[in-house]
Amino acid sequence: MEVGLNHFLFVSVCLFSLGIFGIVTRKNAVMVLMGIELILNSANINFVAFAKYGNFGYQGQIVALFVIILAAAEAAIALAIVLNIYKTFSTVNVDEIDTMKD
Amino acid sequence: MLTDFGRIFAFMLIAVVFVVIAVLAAKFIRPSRPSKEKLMTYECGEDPIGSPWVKFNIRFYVVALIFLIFDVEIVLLIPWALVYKEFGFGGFLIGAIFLFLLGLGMAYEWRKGDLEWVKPKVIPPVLKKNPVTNEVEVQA
Amino acid sequence: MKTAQDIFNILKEKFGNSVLELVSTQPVEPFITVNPLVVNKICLFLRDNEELLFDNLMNLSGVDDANGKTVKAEDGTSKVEGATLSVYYHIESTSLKHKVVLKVSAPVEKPDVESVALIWRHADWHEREAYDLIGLNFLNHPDLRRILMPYDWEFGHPLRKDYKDPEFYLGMKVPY
Amino acid sequence: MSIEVEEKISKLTEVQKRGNGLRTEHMVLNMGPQHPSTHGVLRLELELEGEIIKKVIPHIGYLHRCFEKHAEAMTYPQVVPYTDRMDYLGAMYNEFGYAVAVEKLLGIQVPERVDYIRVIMGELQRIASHLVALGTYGLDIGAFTPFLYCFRDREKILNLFEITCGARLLYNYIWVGGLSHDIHPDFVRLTKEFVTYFKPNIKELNDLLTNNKIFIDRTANVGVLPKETAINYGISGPNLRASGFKWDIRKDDTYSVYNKFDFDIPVGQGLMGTVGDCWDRYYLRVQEMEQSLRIIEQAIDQIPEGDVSSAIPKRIKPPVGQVYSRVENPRGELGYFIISNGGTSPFRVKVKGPSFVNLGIMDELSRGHMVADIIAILGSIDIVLGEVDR
Amino acid sequence: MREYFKNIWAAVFTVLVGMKVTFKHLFVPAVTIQYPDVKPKLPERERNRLYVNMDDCIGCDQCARACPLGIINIETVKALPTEDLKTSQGRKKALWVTNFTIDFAKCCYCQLCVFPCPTECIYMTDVYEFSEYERENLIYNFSTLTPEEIEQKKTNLSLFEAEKAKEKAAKSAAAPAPAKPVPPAAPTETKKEN
Amino acid sequence: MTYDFFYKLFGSQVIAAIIQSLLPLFVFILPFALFAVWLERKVSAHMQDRLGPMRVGWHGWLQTVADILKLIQKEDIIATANDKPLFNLAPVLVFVGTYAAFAAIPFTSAFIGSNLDLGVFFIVAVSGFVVAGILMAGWASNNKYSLLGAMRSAAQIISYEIPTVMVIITIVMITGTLNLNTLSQLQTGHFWNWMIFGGPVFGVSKFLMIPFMIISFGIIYISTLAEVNRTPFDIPEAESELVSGYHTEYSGMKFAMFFLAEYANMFAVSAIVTALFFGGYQSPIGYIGHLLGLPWLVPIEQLFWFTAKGLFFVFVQMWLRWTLPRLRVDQLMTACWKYLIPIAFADLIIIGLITLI
Amino acid sequence: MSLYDIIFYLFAAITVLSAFFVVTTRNIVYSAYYLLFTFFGVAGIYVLLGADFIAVTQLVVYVGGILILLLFGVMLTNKITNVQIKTGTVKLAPAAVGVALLAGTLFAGLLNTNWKTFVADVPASTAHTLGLLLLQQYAVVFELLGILLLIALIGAASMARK
Amino acid sequence: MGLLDKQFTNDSIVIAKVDDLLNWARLSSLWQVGFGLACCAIEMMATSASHYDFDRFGVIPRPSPRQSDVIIISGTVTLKMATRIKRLYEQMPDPKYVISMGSCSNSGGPYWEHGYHVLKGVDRIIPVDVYVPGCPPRPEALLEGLLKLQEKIRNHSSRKLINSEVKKSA
Ligand code: SF4
Ligand code: SF4
Ligand code: SF4
Repeated sequence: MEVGLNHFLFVSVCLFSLGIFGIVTRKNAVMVLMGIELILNSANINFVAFAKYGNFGYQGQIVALFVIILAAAEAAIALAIVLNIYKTFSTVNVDEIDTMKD
Repeated sequence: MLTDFGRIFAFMLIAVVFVVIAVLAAKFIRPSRPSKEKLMTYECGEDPIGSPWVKFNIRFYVVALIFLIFDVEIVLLIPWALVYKEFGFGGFLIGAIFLFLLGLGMAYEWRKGDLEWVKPKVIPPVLKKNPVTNEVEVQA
Repeated sequence: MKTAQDIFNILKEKFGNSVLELVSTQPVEPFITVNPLVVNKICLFLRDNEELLFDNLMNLSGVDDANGKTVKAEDGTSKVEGATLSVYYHIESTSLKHKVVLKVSAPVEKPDVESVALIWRHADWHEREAYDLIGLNFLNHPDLRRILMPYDWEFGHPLRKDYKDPEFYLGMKVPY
Repeated sequence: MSIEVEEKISKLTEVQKRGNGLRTEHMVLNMGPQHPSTHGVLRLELELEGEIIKKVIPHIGYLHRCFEKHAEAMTYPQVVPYTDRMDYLGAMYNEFGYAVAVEKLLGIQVPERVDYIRVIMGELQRIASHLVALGTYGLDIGAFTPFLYCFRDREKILNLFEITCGARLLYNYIWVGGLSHDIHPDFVRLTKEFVTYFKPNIKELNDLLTNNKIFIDRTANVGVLPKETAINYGISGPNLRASGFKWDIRKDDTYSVYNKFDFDIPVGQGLMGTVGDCWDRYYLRVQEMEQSLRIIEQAIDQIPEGDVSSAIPKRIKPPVGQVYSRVENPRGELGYFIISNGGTSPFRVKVKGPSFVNLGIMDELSRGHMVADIIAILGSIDIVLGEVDR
Repeated sequence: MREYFKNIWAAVFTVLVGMKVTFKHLFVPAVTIQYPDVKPKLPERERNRLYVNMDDCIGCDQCARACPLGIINIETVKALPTEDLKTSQGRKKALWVTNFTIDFAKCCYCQLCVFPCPTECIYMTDVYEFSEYERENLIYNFSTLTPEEIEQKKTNLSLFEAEKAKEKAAKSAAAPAPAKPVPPAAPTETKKEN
Repeated sequence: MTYDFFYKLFGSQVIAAIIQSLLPLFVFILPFALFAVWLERKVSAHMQDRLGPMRVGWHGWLQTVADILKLIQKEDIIATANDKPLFNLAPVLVFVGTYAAFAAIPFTSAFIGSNLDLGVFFIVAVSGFVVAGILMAGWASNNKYSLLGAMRSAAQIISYEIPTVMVIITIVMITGTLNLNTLSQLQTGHFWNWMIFGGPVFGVSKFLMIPFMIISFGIIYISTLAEVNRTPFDIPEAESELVSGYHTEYSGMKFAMFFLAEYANMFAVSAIVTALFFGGYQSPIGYIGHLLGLPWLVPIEQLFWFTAKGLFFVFVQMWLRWTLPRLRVDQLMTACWKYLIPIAFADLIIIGLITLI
Repeated sequence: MSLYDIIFYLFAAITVLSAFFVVTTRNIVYSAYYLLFTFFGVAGIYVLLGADFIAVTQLVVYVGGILILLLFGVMLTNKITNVQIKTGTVKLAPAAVGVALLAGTLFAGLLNTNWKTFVADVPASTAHTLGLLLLQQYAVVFELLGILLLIALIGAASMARK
Repeated sequence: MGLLDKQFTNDSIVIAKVDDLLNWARLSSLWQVGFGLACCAIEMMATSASHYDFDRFGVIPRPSPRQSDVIIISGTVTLKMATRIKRLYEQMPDPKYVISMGSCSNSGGPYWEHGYHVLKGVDRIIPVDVYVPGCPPRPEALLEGLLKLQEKIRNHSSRKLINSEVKKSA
């Protein structure tokens, strides 16, 4: 089969679902972050794929660029938060933090 | 462009193959006589005490963090640097403002001391208290 | 600048019976023998007294005097009695430029000597060494462990005159 | 509070701290016994918090060669080879100190010529020893080349020793009451050549290492040792002088013929940082080499004529008694405490090694520094493990 | 601010000065001695492997006693009066040195054994190339006598002594115990006087 | 172009690409690494009044061959506490990161692995693999020295990447291209057309530019030095502290791979500096090939010049290494964040202004 | 199948498989390193989509930046006594079912949508074009990003410092 | 199971040549564990310094035993140190060699009789290939020991070894 838009979207969907899966099943906050990165990547694939196959010129790519940059900012902040959590609760397991709050 | 990247991919493949072949080829020659002592972690000939993972410096993390932000800013600057001349001074200004913001962040970090690695917290050796009078001794 | 006699007099006045005698019959160096259980007080005095200011401990050496007399017990076995271990303190004052030698002796069965490790800090290691090699026991020493010999050495104190080499240590043959 | 209680408390806290070493959050890192920069077989147990040092526990004894036991088993002349092997970088000086001590015990006076030669040899040895100290210090800081330059120059000194007594490192040259050989006929000429050869090399070393900005950054203000602490810890030699205390046994408790020479005692001035920091200790050695050259220059021209072995007693049998005698070895105050029971071999010899004492300050000096500074500090106090452990 | 630029300047300048020094040395001829190809002459007082000139050795055991390590092991057998042994200086030798071993795996090359020798037959040479694959090979025996000869000497001596004893016994009715041969000195038994 | 040549020869893109990518490895990197190690030992030896390897081959030129052959025979120890998969993967990753960079380096106008438009940027990107690989090695070794070394190494490489990229941006601002080949072509002609002398423009701006270009060059040279962990920035491998850093636990062939990558990296960064500032493969004095009318000679000359320039900078790296002591880790970070980056920053703005003139 | 297709499948496989391992492997360091391959695969896919600048950016930012940060984060936030760092998982089965449903729905939507596709030519270089876009249409966004990054920098650093 | 583990009984010329090549590589690139014990270590350092230059023989010190081929026991081995030396030696990858430098490591040297804390010869804990006598050995003597070791490696070959053993038993 000639590789086309659908193929890329397919990959993107896979990444997306795996990302969701990771976020849902993992307790470790850093792992949750990794899941988020997967999802962002899947979204990005979509943007770039539509940039190629859709009729939007380079808009898709530039949005993807922005997303990458936002992802970086997000990762920085999120990890800083995780670190802070770790410092206060000395764990990064999300459910444990839940119980520790009260 | 695709071929260009294809070739890079070929380079990477070759690198992987090369390392794998080199390591595997050596397998045909090298001896293998493991023993318990040999497989112990090296620590200057001593028994390793504790795990290496006890605690490590948060500075590494902060550096990586600042680096990440700078890195993406640089990524954004590259397309700008390629084309700003076509827009004359206005184009330069856009980048300059961006750079200014970058500098601002940098200055902030500098002020806050985030650019410092851990500074040695030197406790200069002082004399122990005098066991009788509890005073720090002063000597002639 | 004070002679040993002056210092002896000062000490005798201050500490009375704890300061035993001034031995100056031997060639070269006279020394003052003192009680091992007050030596730390004497040393502190020596260090801090305005007239003496002995700020530098030059050397601290433990000695196995090997002066025991073999005494035959009734049941035929012989026993060494009266043996002592000694510690010599060589002290000087860097400002007043005088020196003195102190000596303490303790019986070999119970070789207790007060530590001076907190008065001159490097006495810490010297005392550990004396403990390690001679077997002197320094009371109130901050950290009296073996220093030169392995921590798990259990064959005694090698600088004693009656020390015997063990045959094996950790499976390694010791004598040649 | 009485002394006893106070001391007990301090003992308790100390012991507890050590006992807990393994259980704290701190990382315990071993440096040595096989480690490129512990200058032999020293083991430092570092307790780290991140990269900051909380505590340094030196473990010594990996080179304990039972000198004192041997001394008790040997006759007085036979001890000399063993003194060499204590501080193998300053072997000449160890013999010197031993000879001075036994002569004091015997109450004999050696001929002038012997004293002059001893002083020249001793000062040459001091230069050689300082060269190793400086070179390895450079190596510790990461500069390899100065190390080799220093060894190259040291080789010249070893050649001088070799023509005199035939050995390069452990000489058995200075005997009780004299010397084993007279100096070689070429010795005076070669020594003068060496002095002229060596002077420019000190400048080169300064260019390459001493004044290098990186080197200064690594060493200045690191491991500052205040004067009072130094005295209380019994520190001696260059380390004490670098803390600003003018104390040199060659001048302050003079022995041999040192009072006949004109030389300065350099003290640390804190040129690049605080008085008593690593750089001061390093630079003091450079200055001491210059002073040693001065002594050699003065002495080499006035060696009196005479015999070098006339005063050697046939059988050395000192009277009952004890002596403590000390000399200023390249590393500091080297003291011999000899007890004689009238026999042909000493009853007890105890050596106060400068390195042994100087190493004791390690923990105090390095607290709060970084791992890299440990090396700078350890290198700057210049220990020789052979003498630490004896 | 001035400090800042001064730092930069100092760093750049001192680095350049250092580089100048090393660059200069790039063209300084090397001081290396190319050892196996070039072997420099060693000074005459060089102290390396000992050598014993057995022709001169009178077996007096002085050197063994002077050695701090006690690694010189000398065994002797008395020579018969009929055998005329001489050193090169014409000194009379009363003993056959049947065994003269030095363990160079232990020797510390201190030269203490050299000075007391009355005939100057033990001395240090400049031979330093004698590493071995086996440690036993480092124990050198300088005695020139073969085992058979030693056996021979011993029997000769005992015969001679037996004869002498007989003579003595014949001379005086009281028979003294026959003199024992010189006890061999084992290495551990070469006690130093102390 | 070599690629076209192979393409014609084999008629297959894949084979052509593979052969072409093999070329630098066997024609260049391996011989170079062997040569560079030997050179390093020789240079250091002569700086220290010694001779260096002398006994195998003429002046020891076979020394590194022997080293490699020996390393092949060495047992490969994977300690029990090591994380085996990562331990094995780390050298691969490091080598891939290094080798991929060679794809974008223009050796001559006729040979460039991949004439990528984003050349320099790409090289910066793949250095991320090296960092990941080093961290992996340190982690998998489960050894304190390795771990600390890897951490420091990673922190150091990423920190010094910023000044590097900043300088690269200044070059991009002047030339408007990221393509190393184009960059090299731009600097054709004689040496005054090199970027260090303000590039192939003429006028006031050229002379205004020169001092700032020299500063830029200094910055990028220092930071690339740090990126390949050479003295004075060799803290991650500092022998006197960390035994030998992240490869403390590696033995045999895997260690050889790290070694190879290190030396290959040395050349890679020198090549980048050359291409950015010193005219890449361009001859400083014109081509003999052009003079003689032998066009095939030009690429060879170019290769010569490129290698010569690259080797010169490798030599300077060695020279520095055998001259300087090493910094402490905090000083290293200070040097980067407080000195190099602000200066690079100011430099970038000023050069941007100059280009507008 | 053309070479393009093969390479696409290769990269798709790298991406999806490694992503799968990221979320399933129990050793968190392994997860991080699998993420490396995911990022690499995604970069390859970008290249195939003709977005070279995005691809390289992906490498620079993700592999060279975020991944390192993540690794440091992992190493910092785990009281690790052994290399084998396990992280617990929760609600595995329901999550799997839910995610499978989600994925199924998305696929169904995907397959049933008739995308209008225009196949643009693969351009020679995108960086230049992106630059133009950035300075023309997105100049404001560009500056806003600068401000955002500034805030992120300050925020993250001060949070980490605490 | 690598080539060096196998033992060849056939005398093929190829194997012989490869064997020689490998031996050559091993002997010309002996990396040393950077480590010294006592006075002999100073002479060892002098050997690597400019005047004698170990590097001429391809000997460079490696800080980690994992990358070294030869360990030079240079000095007095005390009981406290012996276990560490043994471990260091164990941690070196095969093939590995040991040079015992100086009287002390040969047999306890000056300390053989009264040294209560000295191991009388390092060969009590690890197998020694070459004994270099001297106290300390001159740098040349150490170099000579190294040459002896090279000689030993050159003559060593799994092939030759087997043959000679076969001959012996026959
Ligand atoms: S040189 Fe010294 S150790 Fe050697 S045999 Fe002579 S006296 Fe004994
Ligand atoms: S001292 Fe001289 S003569 Fe006497 S036994 Fe020794 S070598 Fe022979
Ligand atoms: S053999 Fe001699 S020089 Fe070597 S360590 Fe022993 S005593 Fe020192």
